[in-house]
This record gives sequence, structure tokens and C-alpha cells, in this order.
Amino acid sequence: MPETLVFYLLSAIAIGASALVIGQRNPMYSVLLLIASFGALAGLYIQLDAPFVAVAQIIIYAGAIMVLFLFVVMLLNAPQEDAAEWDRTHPLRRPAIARFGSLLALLLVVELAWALLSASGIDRPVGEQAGAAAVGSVRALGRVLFTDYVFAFEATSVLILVAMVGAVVLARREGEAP
Amino acid sequence: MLALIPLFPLLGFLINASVGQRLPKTMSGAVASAVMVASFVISVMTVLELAGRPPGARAIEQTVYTWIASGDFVLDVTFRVDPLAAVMILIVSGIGALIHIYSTAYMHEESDGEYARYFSYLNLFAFFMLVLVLGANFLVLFVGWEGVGLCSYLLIGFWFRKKSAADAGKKAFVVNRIGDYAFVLGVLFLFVQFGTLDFQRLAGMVAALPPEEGVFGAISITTLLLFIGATGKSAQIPLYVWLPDAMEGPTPVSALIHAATMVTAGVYMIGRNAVLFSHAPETMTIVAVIGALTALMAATIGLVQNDIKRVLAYSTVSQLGLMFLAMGVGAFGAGIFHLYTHAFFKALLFLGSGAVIHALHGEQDIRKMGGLKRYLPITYWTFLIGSLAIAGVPFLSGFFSKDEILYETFHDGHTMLWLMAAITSLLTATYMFRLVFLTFHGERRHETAAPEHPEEQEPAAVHHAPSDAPSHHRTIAPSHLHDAPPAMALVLVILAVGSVVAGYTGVPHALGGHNRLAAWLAPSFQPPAGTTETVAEPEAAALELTLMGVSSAIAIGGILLASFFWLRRRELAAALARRYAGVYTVLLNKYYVDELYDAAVVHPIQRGSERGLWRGVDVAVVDGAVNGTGTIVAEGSAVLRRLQTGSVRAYAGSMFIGVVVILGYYLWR
Amino acid sequence: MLLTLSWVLPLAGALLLLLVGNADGRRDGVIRWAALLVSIATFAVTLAIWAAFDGGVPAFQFVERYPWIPAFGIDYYVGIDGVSLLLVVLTAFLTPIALLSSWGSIERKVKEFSIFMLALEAAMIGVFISLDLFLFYVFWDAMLVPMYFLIGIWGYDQRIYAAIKFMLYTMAGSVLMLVAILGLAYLHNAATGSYSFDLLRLYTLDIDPSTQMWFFLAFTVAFAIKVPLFPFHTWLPDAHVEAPTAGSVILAGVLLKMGTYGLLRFSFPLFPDAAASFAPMLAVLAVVGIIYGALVAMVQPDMKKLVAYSSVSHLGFVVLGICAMNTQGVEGAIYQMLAHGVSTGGLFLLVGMLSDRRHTRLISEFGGLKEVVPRLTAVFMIITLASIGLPGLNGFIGELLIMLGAFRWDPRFVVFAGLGVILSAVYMLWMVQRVYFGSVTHEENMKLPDLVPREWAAAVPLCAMAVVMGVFPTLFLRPMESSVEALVERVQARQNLRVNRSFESFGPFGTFERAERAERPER
Amino acid sequence: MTESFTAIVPMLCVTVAALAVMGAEAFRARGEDLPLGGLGIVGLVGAAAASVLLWNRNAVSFGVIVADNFGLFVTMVLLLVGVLTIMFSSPVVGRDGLPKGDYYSLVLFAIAGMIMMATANDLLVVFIALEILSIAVYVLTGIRRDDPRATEAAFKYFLLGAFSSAFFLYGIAFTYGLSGSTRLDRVGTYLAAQSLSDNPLILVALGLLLVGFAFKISAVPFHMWTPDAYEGAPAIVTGFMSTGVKAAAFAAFARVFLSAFEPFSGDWAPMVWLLAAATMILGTVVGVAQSNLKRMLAYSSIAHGGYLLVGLVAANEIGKAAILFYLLAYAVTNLAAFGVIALLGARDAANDELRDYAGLWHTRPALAALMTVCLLSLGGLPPTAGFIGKWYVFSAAVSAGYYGLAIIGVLTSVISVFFYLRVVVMMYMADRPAPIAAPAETSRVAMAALAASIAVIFYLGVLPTPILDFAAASIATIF
Amino acid sequence: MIPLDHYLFVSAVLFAIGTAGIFLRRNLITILLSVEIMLNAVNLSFVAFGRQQGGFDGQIIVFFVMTVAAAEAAVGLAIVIALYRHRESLNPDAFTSLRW
Repeated sequence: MPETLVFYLLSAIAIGASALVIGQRNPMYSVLLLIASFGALAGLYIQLDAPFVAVAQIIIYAGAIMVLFLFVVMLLNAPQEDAAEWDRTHPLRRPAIARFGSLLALLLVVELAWALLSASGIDRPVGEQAGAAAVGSVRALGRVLFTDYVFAFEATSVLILVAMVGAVVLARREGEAP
Repeated sequence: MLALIPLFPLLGFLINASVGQRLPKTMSGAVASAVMVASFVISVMTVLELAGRPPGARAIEQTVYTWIASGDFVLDVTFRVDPLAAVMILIVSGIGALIHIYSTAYMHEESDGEYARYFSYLNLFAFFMLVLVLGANFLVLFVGWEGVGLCSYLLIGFWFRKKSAADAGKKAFVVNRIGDYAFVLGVLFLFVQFGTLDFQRLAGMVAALPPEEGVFGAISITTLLLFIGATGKSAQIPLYVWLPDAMEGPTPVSALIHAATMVTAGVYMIGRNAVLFSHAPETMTIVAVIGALTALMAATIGLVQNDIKRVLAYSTVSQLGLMFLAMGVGAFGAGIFHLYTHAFFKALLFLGSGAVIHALHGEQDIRKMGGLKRYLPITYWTFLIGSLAIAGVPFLSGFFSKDEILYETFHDGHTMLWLMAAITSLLTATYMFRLVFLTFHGERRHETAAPEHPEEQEPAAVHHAPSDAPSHHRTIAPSHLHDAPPAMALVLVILAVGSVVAGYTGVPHALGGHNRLAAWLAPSFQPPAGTTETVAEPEAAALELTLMGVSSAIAIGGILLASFFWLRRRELAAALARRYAGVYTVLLNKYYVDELYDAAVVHPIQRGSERGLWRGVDVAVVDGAVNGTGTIVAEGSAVLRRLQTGSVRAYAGSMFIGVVVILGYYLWR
Repeated sequence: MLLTLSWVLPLAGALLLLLVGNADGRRDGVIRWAALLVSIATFAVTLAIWAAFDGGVPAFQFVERYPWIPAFGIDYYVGIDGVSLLLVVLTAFLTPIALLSSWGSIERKVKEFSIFMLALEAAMIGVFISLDLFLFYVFWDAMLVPMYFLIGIWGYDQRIYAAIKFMLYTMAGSVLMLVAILGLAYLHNAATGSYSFDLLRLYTLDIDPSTQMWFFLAFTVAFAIKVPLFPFHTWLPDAHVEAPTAGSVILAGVLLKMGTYGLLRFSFPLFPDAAASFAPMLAVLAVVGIIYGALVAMVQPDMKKLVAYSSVSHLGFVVLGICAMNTQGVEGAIYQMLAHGVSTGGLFLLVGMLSDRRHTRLISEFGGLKEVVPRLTAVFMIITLASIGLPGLNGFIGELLIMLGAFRWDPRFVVFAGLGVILSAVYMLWMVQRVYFGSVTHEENMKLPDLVPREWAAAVPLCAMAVVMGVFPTLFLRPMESSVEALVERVQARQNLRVNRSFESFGPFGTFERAERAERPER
Repeated sequence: MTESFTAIVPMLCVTVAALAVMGAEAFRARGEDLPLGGLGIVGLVGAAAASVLLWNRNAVSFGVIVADNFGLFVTMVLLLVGVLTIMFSSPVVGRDGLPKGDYYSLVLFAIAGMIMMATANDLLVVFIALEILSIAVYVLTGIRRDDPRATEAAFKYFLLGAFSSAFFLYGIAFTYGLSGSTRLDRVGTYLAAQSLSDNPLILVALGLLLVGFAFKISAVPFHMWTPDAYEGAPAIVTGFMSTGVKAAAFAAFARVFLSAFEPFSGDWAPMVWLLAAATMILGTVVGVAQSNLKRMLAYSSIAHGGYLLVGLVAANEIGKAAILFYLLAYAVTNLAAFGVIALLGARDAANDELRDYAGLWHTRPALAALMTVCLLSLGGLPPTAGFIGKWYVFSAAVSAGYYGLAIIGVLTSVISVFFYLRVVVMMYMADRPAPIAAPAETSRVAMAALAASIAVIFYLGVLPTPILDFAAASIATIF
Repeated sequence: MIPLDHYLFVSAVLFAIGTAGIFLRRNLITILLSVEIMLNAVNLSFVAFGRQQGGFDGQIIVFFVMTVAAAEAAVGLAIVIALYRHRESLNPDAFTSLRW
């Protein structure tokens, strides 16, 4: 079953890369690893007959957003995560919080897994109901996007506008003319 | 008409209380005395009217207005004069008027304002006392009852600058309150049982019931409660302690309130409810025993006291005991008779002592007196008459009344009580003549001139406005001992006459009299329906005569005893005191009853309240709980706010816990 | 309209004063007079109500009713009966006196003070006239605010603590009552399909006894705090002591009565079954409070605190009378409320006068004042005597009736309650003695001025009232009679069993009572 | 579905106003001072007019925006919040040197987002609206870049907001996965059919959505950002977000949980019960220890979220209407309180510590009095709006049988009175006259807004009937 | 064909990794990346669900989510820059002047 194999491979890459993103201290590597993870996800999207999303994932996420991150990392000359100097200031801020957070994350996984395992009707293979061709059609997708989701689309434009204004307002240097 | 009797003194009170400050002394004194005289005149007219009626119909009633009306509890302010009340109003208004007159002279040293205040209190007292005796039901009686207590309080503490006076006033009020508490309970109980508080209706209803025998039933409890009230007002065991202290008041006050009138209210009350008490034999026994005990005990204390007024005070307690004894053995007539004669001679004695004190510029210690006979002849002779009367020397008033009590007690079968009463009589004669001898006989022992009224002399650290000083600190040369001024002398003489003749209203059948007083009073002690004449029992005459002889002997013996110890062999008395130092000290300290009360009641309550209840319970526990709640919230707040560390990751952690818990909750179910 | 006028008038006065510019205190005099006149006018209105009141009818009179929040059956619904009539009059009577008393002692922010006083008056009257539970609660809570400010701004050293404690403690109780009120409305909805806060309609509600218990507790705790019933009383000494004189007068004179009024108007008639089972417990608390308050009062070094604790004791009587739930008990309770308002209000007034003169309230700072201020002493004496229940003065009537009523219910309580009468004499007279008698012990007391005319104007009505109430109590008892009897009947209709039971438990005492009752129906 | 655009007119008006403000700002001459606030108010008023016209019309646009009465009521509240915020801002913007055009446009965008959220009938739209308003508010929080605390506040708010958004989105994902749609009506239909089966994914979806909403209304334990963000943000922004965001979030919360997830109320009600109780208790208890007024009001606002949750738990007619009424009362009151704080601030001193208010009565009696009224209303004392609001909410709880919640509610409101009173104590009873260095004269616009707020507070407190009826009518149309 | 729950498992694990990242890392930028991981995890769920449901809804939603992610990233990074200007630090725990 190559399909299964591919799935597991991509999944492993996605999960592994993500784990490494949070597993090491240099933000530059984190960003790069995350791009890898996103790439693997894009592969999964393709496997799910969603080529449009896969492309968007590559372009928007890996391309635009991650570049933005990289840009900021370099702009700030982001140092290695500073070691424990802040950790000693307050007991609640010790590495304990990291362990505690990881434990909670583990619990969350367990809970979600448990929910998924006990849920009915989701263990069937995806894509049984609908034809792949129909799903993959970008044209059809565009039609839906501009009919059913037209309001959301417009709203998103407002969102972007707001984010733009906000980013400008916040990142502008002190004393700069508005 | 009836209402006028108390209203006149009230009028006097209002005048003196409102504008008295601005009146000259003569005016306020005159007003006060005049209203009393007016009241007396009306009383006499009333009594005469009453006397004109047949014995069965001797009651005049007047309802002034409805005082309280609440559901079935409707209470009118009703005055009623019946033979008993008639005697009382005569005593109150009569002796009251005399004492007012006496006071005009006695209190002359006071400033205008104080003078008016004094007379306003005195008038107010007369008002309440008259209300007390005229009241036709328990509550009107109680108004007077409490009112006279108030006036007693005010008058005892008249010289308010002196702490002991203020203390004594308060003590009197509080002790009376204790009695009143029981009294009110009794009254409530009566109302709950009978639905009325009118004396006559009550008597009628009670008469229909059989006397309670053997069981301590409702009536017994009620009457006992009432009696406790009476012990407070009339200074009986265990509530007598206030009366000796009450001597801090001006002497005329002692005479009027603490000898002649107010303190007899308890006796009067029992007499007023004779029918009720008769239905509670157990109570009656208790009354008699308490009376006898009080009489004896007070007499023993009186024997060793050195303060002239205190001796008289204990004597009063003792005599009141005798009256209660009479009441307790069912000799209501005898009790009232003694009340009536006692009013004369005890008032006389007090006023006489007042004259002595007045003359000695406030000296009250008999050890510092002596030989006054020469300087104060009127006082001496009147005082002597009073003493003879109270000692029970034959054919003075005290003889008849006391004798009747002794006889009735013996006749009723209470030999033991009789014995106690007899000893009391002996002691009475002894201490009275001890007083007479020490005060008026022998050599003069007082040297120094004391302030005019040391009764109101203030303790140290006095800051007087200069304007106040002169009247209080005037010194008089010791040689200028003067006898009572005219107003006082007049009153003394009148009372002396009264002390001699008052007894003749009740000459017993045994002596060929008709005991008119007893006959007059009889209807008051019977239920309203069946009015029967009391018939003398001839066969008892012999016994009565014997007893009379005995008591006469006792009286004479007592006087002789006194003359032996304090006139002739004074050192013997001192030796005796030394010999029995223990007994002497106990007696001198009044059996330590005050101390006992202090230690057993007053102190624990005060300490317990301060340390236990207030600081312990109230502040620490009750308020502590309240403030503790606040503290817990505040502390909780202080702790919980620390969770807000400022670390965004901790915040995220908190949210994450929330997520995990919520999901966990849903999955777990 | 009169009834509405009685609370709107002071409120309008307060609002008008709000508009007066008085930044620099220039118009203090005008404002004082204006406030006084408004309060006197209010008093006149209440007197008119009293005059027009028909005492023979148990029903509510001067009823006004307009829909307010119709969706929930909330109306502006006011009316008075014999129970509330005199309390309204008392409120209006005491307010001018309190205002007068403040003329000497309140020197800053007179305008605000007057505003708060008038607002307080409006709210207090509102409490007594509301027949809609919601309206009642609004007034009940609204009253806290001006009082809070009065204590907090113009009080003594610990004023802030006292003010906050007063407010929170009272609120803590009353919010529970709010829940119970909502519950009642909900029950009404469940029973009839519509919400209602109409007291009279809620009276008719048939509530399950166990539910009643909770509701009764919620209501009663709120009222018990206000009364204050032992052991909910500790806010009172603080509030009384720290409040300015006018505040203390109102606090003691009127506010405490709201608690007992609430018991009478709400707790007992709304939840008769629960009341039946809780009454003995309440009575025990009341009796404990009587004795406890008296004992603690006795040892207070501070005059105001002493009077405050004496209130605990006196109000215990009121609660006892209410628990007795018979004509005498309830009439006595109401009477005692009025009497206590006059006498304790008066005591605070007079203590305030002393403390204005000397700026201390410690008994030990005084002594021998009779010499210096004889008139003040005389007035103080009269009020003291009224307070300790001397016959012929106001306190006696109430106590007597309460004791009678309670005696008919269960004599054991009276036996203990009576001790309070003794103790009240002890602590009051002891205070009088230490303050006024003896010789002047402090140099600075030598020059204290006696009563000034303004103080006379405040004190004389109180003394006169004390005497009038003591001598002519029927003036006050008559108007309340039929209402009280109706109330008692309503409550007792379900409590007959209780009366009999309690008497059986008391051995020989019961027999007479029942026999008497049987042959002589209550008038 | 009706292809009508009418339902979006209110938010369109606001958006257009925002764009106009941006445009005006961009094209203004240097140094020219344009009445941008006025422009914004025009837009808001236009939106209000549109809302009034839409009343009772139940207009639907694009199938995802429903201008039902419920939404319109909240819209009106939001518009009121907007108007008041802009009025209060007028003296603040100049004083603190805020970028005027950006500031007003962000406020207006945020309001547009809020309106969208309140009227959205689609989870995706809710999410987008949530993001619009969130991002606008994050930025507003940190708009004073010269103030490190403001930036810190913005950062905390943002980070936790993003974190919670992810959960919310995950919840949407599950909802969508199960029901095949994000439209609330379809979700509701699906869930109604599922109500008996015990599908854990539904519960997971429920829980995750709950988390998202709980964060926005700062329910315990998702409240941690609130005090920090409120304290760090400029006072007027705090006022804005403590009212507007909460109102919008509650509207959406109520809409989602009371319509779509109504069949599962047996599942979410106990959880919301717990959240409500914890929120009320923690909000009030921790508020006691605060010494910074803004922080204190932050905790108070947390507690108020708890009271609103009570209305949600009750989930009956009264409860729903109570939420609406409470939102209005709370919005006006809280905004006015923050308005006062904002007016008393200075550029270089926030003057928001409790001790800064000592003796305010003597220096600024009018502001002190207004503040007092606000605090009393927050404390729920009659005759103010807050009292009626609390009464309404608790009667909802009682009528639904939640006596315990009602008791917790009333008791915590007593505790909350304690800390409100501390401010009053400071203003009126503290001895020391205030050293506060506020501008001597206050902007007339802001004072007018304050006066109006106070009038509304009293109006709602004394004559609440019209608004109560209005609120009751609002919920009748949808649920 | 891969069963749906496989995708969902992957999505769940990724989501959890994202959440864990917030606690593990003390670098603001990495923390922002963690949020991005979470959003992506959700996206995977959307697409998977959408695939199962048929239709384009899932994909379209993912499209919107990406936009939102971009917007958030922009604002977030702007805030990070502003923060860095004040403190010269990217450690989240350095910013605790607002607390208690």
C-alpha cells in the first residue's frame, strides 16, 4: 500500500519536524523546520485530493508567512533563547512550567485520541462518499468560495486590512511621522 | 375627686420642676407644702365621706381614662379608695405634708435651684405614692410602685456630688428592680390566669377558688413572685440591703420614704391582696418566716451600728419584718396597724435624728454625740417618745400594734415565729435606747465643727465653681448648738403626739377597746361579695393579756438592758464587744451580706461581662467570626492574586488546564 | 397620593439641594434650613396620613398602585396599615430632630450631608410603605447608600471600617433575601402562571413547609442582621459609635426597626409554618440578646457603645414579642419599636451633644456633669428612664405588652427576658451616675455650656414624646389594633397547634390559660 | 436563502466609517486636525438607524448574517459602546499622542467585527469576526508604543488570544466534521438528531468551542490575560474592550450554545455552571486585594462575566433576556467608569492607582460623584442599572432552579461591593487631598458622554420596563 | 485509502505539539511558530473532514484560516518587534511588569 506508506511518511515528517521546531533553541532552525513540516502537510493535502490547499499551503504559509518570520528573526538578530537567567526569579516560572505544559499536552493527546477511538463512523477511509474529480476542481472551488463564502471572503479582506493597519501602527518606530 | 389627691402633688412637682429654679426658696417650699396640705385635706374629706357609708359599701372608685388597650388586655387608670387605701392616703398625705414642712427648714442651706429640685422630687414622690395606694389595679399600683422607687433613687442621690450617695441611689433602684422583675412576672401571671388585674375583681375570682393546699400551685407561685417584689420595695431578706445605704439621702427623705411610706408599700400590697395571699398558705408561711427572720436579723445589726440613721434604718427593716410577719400569719389588720403606728414614730425618730444632725452640722456618728439632752430639749423629748413607742412601752402606739402582731402570731400557732418576734422586740427596745442614751445622755463627745452637710461633702479632687462654695462650707462654732428651728420643732411635736395617740384607734378588745381600726379595715381584706364583721374572740382575751404582759416586760427589759450597758456601765459594752469580737464584727459588718452579694453576684457579672462576654465572646468570637470572614476573603485574595505571576506561559498553562479539565470531564462521564 | 408624597418629598428636597451651588460653604445656613423645612413638611404629611388613617380597618390604606415592570408583576404598590403607619410617622419625626442635632456638629460639606439625610429618609419611608417585595427590596438596599456615606464621611475615627462593615454585613443578609424574594415570585409563577411580587398575593401562596423553611431563613437572616439579633449584632456597635450623631439617631431610631418590621411584615406571615417551627429558636436568640446585650452594655467604656449594645437588648424584646405572635406580643413589639426609636434616638442625640462639647465619648472622661449642665442632665435622665422602661414613660408599655404576649406564649422566655429589665437599669443608671453624678473630675468639663435653644428644640419633642407615649399609649395602640389582629390571625391560623403544645409542655401553667381562652375569646 | 444585503447594513456603515476615517487621515494635510471622531460617530449613528429599521425584520444576508432582534439588540449595545468610547476618547487621543486616524479606524473596525460576531450565523464567520475584533483590540491595547506596559499587555493578550483561537478553531473543525457545515442552523439540525447518541466528538467540539468563548469573556480559568491586558491598555481602550468584546463574545456564545447546541444543554450547562461559579468567586475575591483601579475593575469585569454566565446557564426565556439587559447595563456602567479613569489620567501618569483617588471629592466633585454612581451600579445597588441587571440574572437562575448559583452570585456581589467601596472610601473619606495632576478642565464632549451614561444608568435602574420588554422581545424571535 | 481517523490522529498530535511548544520554548518567535503549528493541525482536520464530507467547505475554510494565520502572524510579529524595542529580549518571561 504505497498510499499508506506515503501517508505515514508524510505524517512522520510533519510530526517530527514540528517536534523539532519546539525542540531546539535557535529560532532560525525552528522556522526552517516548520517550513519542512508545512511541506509534509501539503503532501497530505494532496493525498486528500485538495491540491488547491496544498499549493496555497506552500505559497502562503511556507512562502509568505514563514518568510515574514525569517525576516523578523533576522531583523531582531534573534539570539539563542537566553538560558535560565529568568527562570530563577519565581518558582512558578521555573522549567517546571515546561514540564507541566508538556504533561498537559500529553494529556490532551490522550484525551483526543480517546475521543477519536471511541467515536463512531470516522474509521472509514476518507473520500468514500464523493468523487475525487469533483472535489479537486479548483473552478468549482472558486465558485463555492464566491457564492457561499462570499461574505466570509469580504470579511477576511477587512481582517487583512485591520492586520495591516495594526502591524503598521505597532511596528512603526517611535517618533516616526504617522 | 379622687384623682385630685395625687394630682395636687403632681402639680407641685410640675411647678417646681419647671420654674422652681427661678423661684425663691420660700416660694418653692410653700408651693410644695401647700399642695401636700391640699392633698391631705381632700384625703380627709374623702375618708370622711367613706366613713359615712355602711361598711359594705365603703369604696369610692374613679376611672380617669383607659391607659392601655391591646386586645383583651384593657387597662384603665382607676383610683379606688377603700378602708385600707383610706388609711394609707391619710398617712401618705398627712405625714408627707408634715415632712414637707419640716424640710423647708431642714433643707434651707441649699441653693434655690437645688431646693426647688428637692421639693419637686418630694412632690413627685408623694404623687407616685398616692397613685400606688389609690390604684385599683395592679398596673396602676405598679406605676406608683416604680415611681416611688424612682423618687427614692433621685432623693437618695440628691447630693449627687457625693459618690456614696449616687451609689446608694443606684443600688436602691437596682435592688428594687430585681424585686419588680418578680413582681411584674407575678402580675403577668395573674393576668394570664384571671384575665383581669383589678384588685376587687381578682379578689372575687380568687375567692371562688379553694385555697391551695399541699401543692405549690399557680396562685402560690404568683403570690410568691409578688412577695419577692414586696421584699425589694419593703427591704426584706434577701433584698433589704439597699435601705441602710439609702440613708445617704437627706434625712427628711429617710423619714418619709424610707420609714413612713414607700417601704411599707410591700406590706400594703399584700394587705391589698389579702384574699389572694390567703389562698396560698405556702406563700403565707414564707412571708411570715421571711418577715420574722428579717426582723430578727436587722435588729441584731441595729444593735451595734454607730451611725444614728443606720440604726434607725435597720430598725425600719426590722419593723417591716414584723409587719410581714403579721401579714404572713394572716393578721392583715395587725400588719396595717403596725404600719400606721410605725409611720408616726419612725418618721418622728428620723426627723429627730435629722434635728440632731442638723444641730451637729452633719455629724451622724453616735459615738461622737452624747449629752445633747441639754442642748436640744425638744428634740430629746420627742425622740424619747418615739423611742418609747417603738420599744413597745405600754400605752404608746407601738405597744398596741406590735402587741397585736405578737398575739396574732402566737395565736396562729407559730410559736417559733412568736419567739423570734419577741426577741426582736427586746432588741428593738435595747438598740433604740442605746441610741437615746448614747446620743442624748452622758457627756458631750463631739468637738469639731463639721461642714453643714457633710452628707454632701465631696471627696478629694473637687473642683468647685467658686460661686457654689459658701453655703456648703460654712462652719459654726460648737457652742452654738441650737435646737430644731420652729418648722422642724412643730413637726416633731405633732408627730410625737401622733406616736402617742395613734395606737388608740386599735385598742384591742382585751383591753376593753374595740379595735376600731381592724373593723374599719376588715372589708378590704375580704372578697367583695361576702363582707362579714370580724367578731372578737372573747376566750382569747386571757391569752392576749398574758402576752401583752410578756411583751411589756420585754420592752421594759430591753430599755433597762440598754441603760445598763450604755448609760451606766458603758465600759461593759465595750468589753462585751471585745469578748465576742467575732460576733461583734459580723454584726457591725451586717453579716457581710453586701460583701457576699458583691462577691457572688455583682463582681462575677461585671467581670464575666467585661472579660468573658465583651472581650471574650463579643469581640473575639462573634465579631471575630464576622471580621474573620472578611479576613479569609482578603487572605484568599492575597493568595489567589499570586497566581497571576505575570508570566504569559503560566497564563497559558492555566488555560490549558481548563481545556484539559473540560475535555476530560466530557470524556470521563 | 399622600403616601407617595411622603417619600417623594424628601427625595425631591435632596435633588433640589443637589442643584444648589455651595462650593465654598456659603449657603450652609440656607441649606440647613431648607433640609429642615423639607423634613418637617414630610412630618406634616405623615401626620396628615395618621389623621386620615382609619384604625378600625385591618386592610391597607392609602394604597397606590401603578404597574412598574409588568412583565414580572412588579408594581409600584404602596400602602400602609396599622403596623407601618406609626413607623412612617416615627421616621418623619426623627429626621428633623436628627437634622437639628447636626447643626452644631456637621461643619463641612453641609449640602451633601443634608442631601444624604433626606435621601435616607425617603428610602426609609419607602421601606415601610412598600407592598411590593421588589419595591421593598429596592428601598431596603437603597437606604444603605446614604447611610454608608453618612457614617463614612462624617463619622469618627474608625468611620471607614464601620461604614464598610455596616454596608457589607447588611448587604450580605439582604442579598440572600433577594434570592428568596425571587424564589417566591417563581413559586407564584409556578402556582398561577404569572410572576408577582405583590405581598398580599404572596400571602395567599401555599408553600411547601420545607421550602418555607429555607425562605424563612433567608428573609429572617436579613432581618436579624438589621435588628440586630444576637449573634448578628456586631456591626451595630461599630456603626453606632462611629456614625455622626444624626446618623446614630436615625440608625437606632429607624433603621433597626426595619429588621423587626420585616419579620412582622414578611417572615412570619409569608411563611407561617416555618415561623412556627423557628419562633422558639428566634425567641431564644432574642432572649440571649436581651441579656447578653445588657451585660455587654454594662461594661462599655464608651457611651455610644453602651447605648448601642442596649439597643441589642431592647430589640431582643421586640423580636420576642413578634415570636409570641399574639395581639399583645405584636402590639407590644411595634410599640417598643416606636418607644425605642424615641428613647434610644434621644440617647444618641444627647450623647452626641456631650461628644460635640468634649470630643470624646468615654465615660471616664466625664463625671459630675450635673453640676455643670443641669438641664442636659435632666433631659438625659428623662430619656434614660424612658429607656429603662419606667412606667409612665414610653418604654414600659412596649415591654409590658411584649412580656404579656410572650408570657401567654411561653412563660419561660419571659422569666429570662425580664432579667434584661433589671440589667437595663443597672447599666443605664451606672452610666448616668458616672457621667453626671459625683463631682467634676476633669478640669475641661467645668466650662461646658448647657443646652442651647437649638438643642432644646431637638430634645424637647423627644422628651414630650416619651411622656405622651407613656401616659397615653392608646393613641398609638388604637390605630394598629385591627391590623395587628388581622396579622396575628393570619399567622396563627396555621399555628394553633403550636400554642396548645407549648402550654402543655409547661405543666400547671397551661391549664389556666386554656381555660381562660376557651371561655373568653380575645377581643 | 434570501439574497438580501440589508442585514449587513449596520456593520457596513461602521466599516465604511472606518475606511473613511482611514482615508481622511491618509489624505489630510499635515497638521490639519480633522474631526475623525465625529466621522466615526456619524457612521455609528447611521448603523444605529439601520438597526432600528431592521428591527423585527429578521433579515438574513448571505445566509451567514442574521439581523434578528437578538443580534440587533446587541448591535445597538455595541454601537452605544462605540459612541461612548469615541466621545471619551476625544480628550484622550490628543493628550496621549495616539495616532488619531489609526486609533479611530481600529475602534470602528473592532465594532464592525463585534457586530459581525453578534449577528453571525456561521461558525466560520464567527471566527473571522472574532479575529477582526481581536486583532483590532490587540493593536488598540498596545497603541501607546512608548509605554512598555501597554506593549506587554498587547503581547499577552495577543498570545493568549491566538492560543485560544486555535482551540476555538479546532472546535469548529470538529463541529464541521460531524455536521458537515459551519452554519449554525444546520449544525443545530444535525445535533438535534444526535442528541441521544453519545458521540464523544460532539462533546470535544462543545468543549473546545466553550474554551474559545470562555477566553473572550474571560471566564475562569481562561481569565488570566484580563487583568494584565486591562491594566496595561490605555484606560479608554480597557473600557472599550471590557464592554464591547464581552458583549460581542457573549452574543455569539449565547447564539451558538442556545441555538445550535441547545440539544446538548444538559451537557454544557453543568460545565458553564462551574465556570460561572468559579468566575464569580475568583473575580470578586481577587479583586479585593487590588490596588490599581484598572486592575480592580478588570477583576470586577471578570466577575461580571460570571453573572452573565449565570443567565446563560439558566437558559430560559428570562435568562436570555437577562443576558441582553445585563450586557447593556454593564456596558454603559463599566464604560463610564473607565471613562472617568481615562479623564483623570495624564500623558505621563495614568493616575489609576487607588491612592491617586484620595480626596477626589474635594478636587473634582462631579467626577467623584459620577464615578460613585458607576461603582454602585457595578455593585448592584438600587436604583441603578446594575441592580436591575443583577436582579434579572438572578431571577433567571432562580426560575431555572439554580438557587446555588444565585446564592453564590449574590454573595460574591457583596464581596465586590467591598472593593467598589474602597474606591468610594478613597474618593470621599480619605483625609489626604489628592495630588492628582489631571487636566483642570475636562472635555465637554467627554463630560456629556459621562452625563449621558449616568442618565442611562438611572433610567435603567428606575424605569427598566421598556428595555426589559425590548430585551424580552429580542430573544423571542430567534430561540 | 487512509481512514479518516488517521488524519485526525496526526492532526491531534500536531496540535498537542503546538500547545507544548508554548510551554517549552522561551523565545517569542518560536512560541508564535507553535501557534502556527496548532492552526496547521486544525487545517489538516478541516481538510480531512472536508474530504470525508465531500464538497469544498473544508478546503475553503482552510483558505480562510490561512488568511487569519497570516494576519495574526503579521500583528504578532509587529508586537514582538515593539516588545523587543522596549526590552531587547524575546523571552516571554521577561515581560512580567504586569502581574498580581
